[in-house]
Amino acid sequence: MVPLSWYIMLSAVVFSIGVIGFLTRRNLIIVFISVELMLNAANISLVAFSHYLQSIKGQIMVFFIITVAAAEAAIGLAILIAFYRNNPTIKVDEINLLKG
Amino acid sequence: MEDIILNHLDYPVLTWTVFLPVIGAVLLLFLRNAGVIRWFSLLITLATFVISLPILAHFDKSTYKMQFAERHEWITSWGINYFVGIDGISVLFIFLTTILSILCVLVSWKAVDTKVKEFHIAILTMEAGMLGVFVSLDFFLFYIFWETMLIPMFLLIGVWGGPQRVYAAIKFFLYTLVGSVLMLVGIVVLYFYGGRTLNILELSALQYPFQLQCWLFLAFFAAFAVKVPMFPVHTWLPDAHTEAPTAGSVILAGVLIKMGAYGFLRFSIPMFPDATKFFIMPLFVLSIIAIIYGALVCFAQKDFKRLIAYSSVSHMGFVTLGIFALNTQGVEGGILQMLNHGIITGALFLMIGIIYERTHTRMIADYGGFAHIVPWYSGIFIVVALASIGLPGTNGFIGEFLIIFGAFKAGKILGFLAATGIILGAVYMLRLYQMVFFEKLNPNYETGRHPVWDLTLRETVILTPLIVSIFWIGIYPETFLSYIHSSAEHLINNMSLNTGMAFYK
Amino acid sequence: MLEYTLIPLLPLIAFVINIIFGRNYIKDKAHWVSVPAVIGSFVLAVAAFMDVQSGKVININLYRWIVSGDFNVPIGFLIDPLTAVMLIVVTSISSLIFIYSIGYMHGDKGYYRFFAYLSLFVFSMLTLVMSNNFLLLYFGWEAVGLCSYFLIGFWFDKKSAANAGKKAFIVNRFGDFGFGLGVILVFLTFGSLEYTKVFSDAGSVIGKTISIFGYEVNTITLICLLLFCGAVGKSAQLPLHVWLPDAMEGPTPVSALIHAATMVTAGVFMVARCNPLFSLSHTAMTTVAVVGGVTSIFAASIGLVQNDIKRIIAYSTVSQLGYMFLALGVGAYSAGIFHLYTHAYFKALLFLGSGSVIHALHDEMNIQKMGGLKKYMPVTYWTFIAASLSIAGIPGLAGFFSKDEILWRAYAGGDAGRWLWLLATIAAFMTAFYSFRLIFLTFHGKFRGTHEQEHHLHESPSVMTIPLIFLAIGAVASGWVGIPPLLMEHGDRIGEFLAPVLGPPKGEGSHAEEWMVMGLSVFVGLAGIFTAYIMYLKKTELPYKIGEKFQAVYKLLYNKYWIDELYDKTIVRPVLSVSEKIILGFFDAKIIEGVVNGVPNLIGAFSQRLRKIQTGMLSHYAVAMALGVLVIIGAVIFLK
Amino acid sequence: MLPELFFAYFAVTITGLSILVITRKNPVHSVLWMLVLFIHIAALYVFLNAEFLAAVQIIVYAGAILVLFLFVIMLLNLRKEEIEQKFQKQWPLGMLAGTLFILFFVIILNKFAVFPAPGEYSIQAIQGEGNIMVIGKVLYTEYLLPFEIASLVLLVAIIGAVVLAKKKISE
Repeated sequence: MVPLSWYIMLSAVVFSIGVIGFLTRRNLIIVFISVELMLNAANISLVAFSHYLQSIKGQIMVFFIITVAAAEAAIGLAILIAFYRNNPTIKVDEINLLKG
Repeated sequence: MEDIILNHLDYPVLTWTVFLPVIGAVLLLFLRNAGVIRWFSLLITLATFVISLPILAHFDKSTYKMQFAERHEWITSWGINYFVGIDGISVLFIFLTTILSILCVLVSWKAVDTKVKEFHIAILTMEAGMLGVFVSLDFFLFYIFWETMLIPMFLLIGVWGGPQRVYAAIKFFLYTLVGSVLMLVGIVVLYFYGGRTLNILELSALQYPFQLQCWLFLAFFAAFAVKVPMFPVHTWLPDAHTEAPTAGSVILAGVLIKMGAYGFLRFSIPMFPDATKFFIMPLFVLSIIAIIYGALVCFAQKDFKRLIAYSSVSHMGFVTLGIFALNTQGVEGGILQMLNHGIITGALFLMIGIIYERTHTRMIADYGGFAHIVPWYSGIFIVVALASIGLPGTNGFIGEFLIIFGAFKAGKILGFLAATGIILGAVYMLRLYQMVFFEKLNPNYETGRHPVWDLTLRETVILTPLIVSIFWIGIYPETFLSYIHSSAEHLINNMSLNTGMAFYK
Repeated sequence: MLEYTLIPLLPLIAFVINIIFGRNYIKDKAHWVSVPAVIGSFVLAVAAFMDVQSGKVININLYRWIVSGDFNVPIGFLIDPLTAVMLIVVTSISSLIFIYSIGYMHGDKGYYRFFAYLSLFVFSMLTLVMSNNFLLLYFGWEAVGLCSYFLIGFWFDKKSAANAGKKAFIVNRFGDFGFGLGVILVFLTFGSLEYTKVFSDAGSVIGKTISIFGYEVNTITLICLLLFCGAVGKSAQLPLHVWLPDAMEGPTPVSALIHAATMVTAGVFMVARCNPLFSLSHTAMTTVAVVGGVTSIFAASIGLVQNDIKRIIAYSTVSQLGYMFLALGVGAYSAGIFHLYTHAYFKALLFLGSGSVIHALHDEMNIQKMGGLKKYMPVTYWTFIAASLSIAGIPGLAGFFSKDEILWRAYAGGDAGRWLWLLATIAAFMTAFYSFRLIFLTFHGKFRGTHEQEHHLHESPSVMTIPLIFLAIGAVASGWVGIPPLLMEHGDRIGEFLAPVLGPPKGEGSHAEEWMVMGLSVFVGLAGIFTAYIMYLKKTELPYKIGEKFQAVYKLLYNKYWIDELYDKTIVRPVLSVSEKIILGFFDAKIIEGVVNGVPNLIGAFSQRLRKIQTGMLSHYAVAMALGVLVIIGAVIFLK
Repeated sequence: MLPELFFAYFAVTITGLSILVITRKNPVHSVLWMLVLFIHIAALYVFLNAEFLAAVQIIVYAGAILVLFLFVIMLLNLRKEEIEQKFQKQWPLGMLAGTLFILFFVIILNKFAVFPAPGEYSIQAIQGEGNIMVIGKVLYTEYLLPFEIASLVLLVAIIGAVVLAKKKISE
């Protein structure tokens, strides 16, 4: 039987990879993808919990996370497009309109 | 319950006196025409004065206990209740406030023509705030009123003031706010140390350890010293005065400044006797510096109002000296001098306002030889000027003499230095009087192009009560001193009881 | 009881009526209000004098003035022989001067104001004289100073007059500063301010000392010195005399009333009133005597060379006041008061005489530009002669008796007294000299003024000359009240009258010495007149020759020993510059404003730097967030 | 022994794929690798008998979100200028943060092995009733409100996306 901690370990690894992607990549699309990755890592651990703790709540939480992820992706990309229309770059370090 | 005498009049006199102006202010919102607003505001201030009259009649002079007390539950969970009452120390200031408010409304009849409604609302809330501070016996209530006073004053200076009004208003506001925030910390500490109660009487009955007393004294000192204004923190006063409109200056000089000294009498001395004794020497030094420094600066002033503002720094130096002399003469002299200063400086600012309406300038150099064209005005001005330098027969003398007497008893050198204040006072006041009223008539008023007319009926009505009270206190001060005796006595007794400063008695 | 309180009250009522209704209603009929009031007081004063002479001493308290703890002071009147004498002096001279000023001030646009202030002055002087405690005395003291401020600065459109008024008030304030502290010290030592209590237990306090700035000082001496400090200010003695000569800016009746007869004598009255205290402290007595003596010779010397008619008389007043203080200092209180009594008459006469001269010459003050007025103004001339003879101390006239009495008391008052007696005799010589220099230059010789003035010359109207005559009678007759026992049995009736209050005259000496002193003083008087006669009528070029020879001395005297300039440089200038530059310029503006405006700027600068951290780069924020999360997790893990 | 083998395979592939996803230079490649990753995750869900979720994962994630990403990438036709330098200038900081994360998770797992008490839905019960039935029952009773809010979130997302991405015709 595969112990629960392994699953948690897996989701932690995937999550960290997501974080690394999120922090290091220049291309905004990849950053969005890393965010999706992080969310999926969370889903994995939730499902694992739901399975091992014999409670359905985990799966319902995953269900909600997916809806939020979808919404987030849609909005994120819409912003990206709107932004792209003004100045044609999606490299993270050139987008600094908010400079104080 | 501790020593308070509940209000036995048929109506809650103190609550009405404090909150009538507030009701007035609210009603003002619905009025539109400026004339109606002015008359209505005058009616409200008169009504407040009339309502507070029974206090004088039924005031029991023999006891130091709080009278006309009212006590209702307010925020029970924190032990806060609506607790008001007055004793010998605060009773006179009720009337000073009400009278000065009436005069302010009268003096700004023609002076203020922009935003009249807001002006009168500010005046009325101001009056309510000041009355509230004098009557409240619960720290929470006290602090609310203490802060509500600031906003209307800030508006009065900021909106209807002179050219640099915003700077002056902000400076005034920040100075007082910083002080009162420290006081708030003190109140909170008292609240927890005094067993979850904010009742001033209970808290002053308690004994606090010396260390705590010192810190609390300093916290309260910060708030009151700014208000008085004592020496190092006084620079807001001249700016606030020069920029404030006449009514603002009168209230600021007449009543607002008394809050600080009143605070010392109500909180610092009864609650922190050992700390007061410990800090007594620096307080003396600050008061003496205030007296001499304030007077010296007046020599070099070019602006009429600034000079009077610095003169009130010097006068208030006398008051604090009297209060901290901690003997009956000093304290009674201090309290009486607070009243006198309210009357004298109130009158001076009213007169400056009156002449400003005509000449639209506050620079002394633009004046000269006014005795020729406005004899009545110069007559009344010399009376008030002499009262300000403490000529015997006027109220200034009684206050100043008692204070110098008390200071002399407290320390020979103190009395000596304080007495120099009399000479300096005479010098700057007479210099001012000469530059404005004597010598040749200023050329630009000769041609009549710039008409300067003598006192109108309205202005005489404004000044008469003040002139009458100047001579009344000067010739027969007992009417006013009798109110103060028992409370001052009580203050000194429990001060010497706690700290064994018997020799000061 | 009422008739005594009415004495000061009448002038007060007159003042109130005049000042309120004067401008629009009474205008130039103000004298109908003031003169009757002051004459009323005079009548009541005479009545009070009669009561006192019949042995009654009146001490009534009207009401409690200030009550604060154990300090309580009544408003009350004490009429005893000393007060009675002063009442007579004040009210009689005021009445004459009031009548005189009807003529003198005729046509002046501030006519009602003048009479109002005069009545206020009489009220304050009477309260000062009649008060039965130190605080009411202090009240009268300052009120009198106030009236002199108003009256000196009466023609306030003249800058010099306004300045003189201000100067008088402020210099008086210096004196009142010491006086006030003295009053407080009296209460602290005796527990009450009422004369009766203070003087009765004065003896019990002799030994007590008080620590001032660290070292012990005898209480009584300190009290007396502080009180004397007030007297110096009020009676224009040496250090604080500068205001009196400038006070001549005021109208002449004012100079006559205030700066000759009444106000300046307040100091003498106060020291006489407190004689029980003064006599207990030897040092105080000697200070009084020395200050008096030195001032008399100092002022007399300045009087020698002045050219302004009123200033000469002013310096003569200061000098005569020095005499009075000399008398008080050597313990001869009644002699001092006697001299005050006689001096009031002839000095008022001198002033009013010079007033009518100025009136005739249309405000010409410089005696060098006068001369030969004898034939135009006979009444003024003869009354002037009477007064000058009296002041010079010619036997038979008032001045002789009172001044000789002082000289004798000084001589008899121990060796210190002798030195002062010498000073006083020289001063007497100078007094005679300048009085007659004044007469010869103004009334004799030929007229040196402008032609236009000449044909305007006329004798003053009768309303002015009648008071002159009355005063002349007073100047001559007032001396007969105090004839020394040497010449006539109990001739010194005023001495006996004042004895119960002021005590018997001290100092003794043989009759021979008394004759010697009297002879010497007469000789000195005549010598003074003679030298003045020689220098100013016979050889008129003599004064210029002496002037050239003693150039330095002349300049020193003429510029009043440069005391005014000295005060100006050492006190007035530095104080003004201190307040201007150091306090306002540096301290207030730099330090306090610096701090007050400095703090917000500091905060502003700090926040500028803080802004830079917001780079706008998403990645920075992201990393910051991540690190934040890490720190939190780390904290949870490791600190648990 | 079989389940361990399965899990090992899944663990390795998922980690590998996620590394591939974030390291590809060309966004299209990373999206495609993302697709493969989602499929494996779905399989893992099935293995953890959350069949409904596996289906949802495939349909929503793989089907909708990735397609959306592809659309955006095509729309912005990024391929050509995206070739050069793909890491940000302070990427070491990011790497450090990532590794620290892993480190912390390891520590946490060892330190806190406390898990809440098992719920009442045993695995057999879920298999008995069917995963979807169970989810439906619980979703529409206990979690009805969050369900409605989720629908609201989606609504907002739709409108937001449309508004944001619409071409500006006004100016």
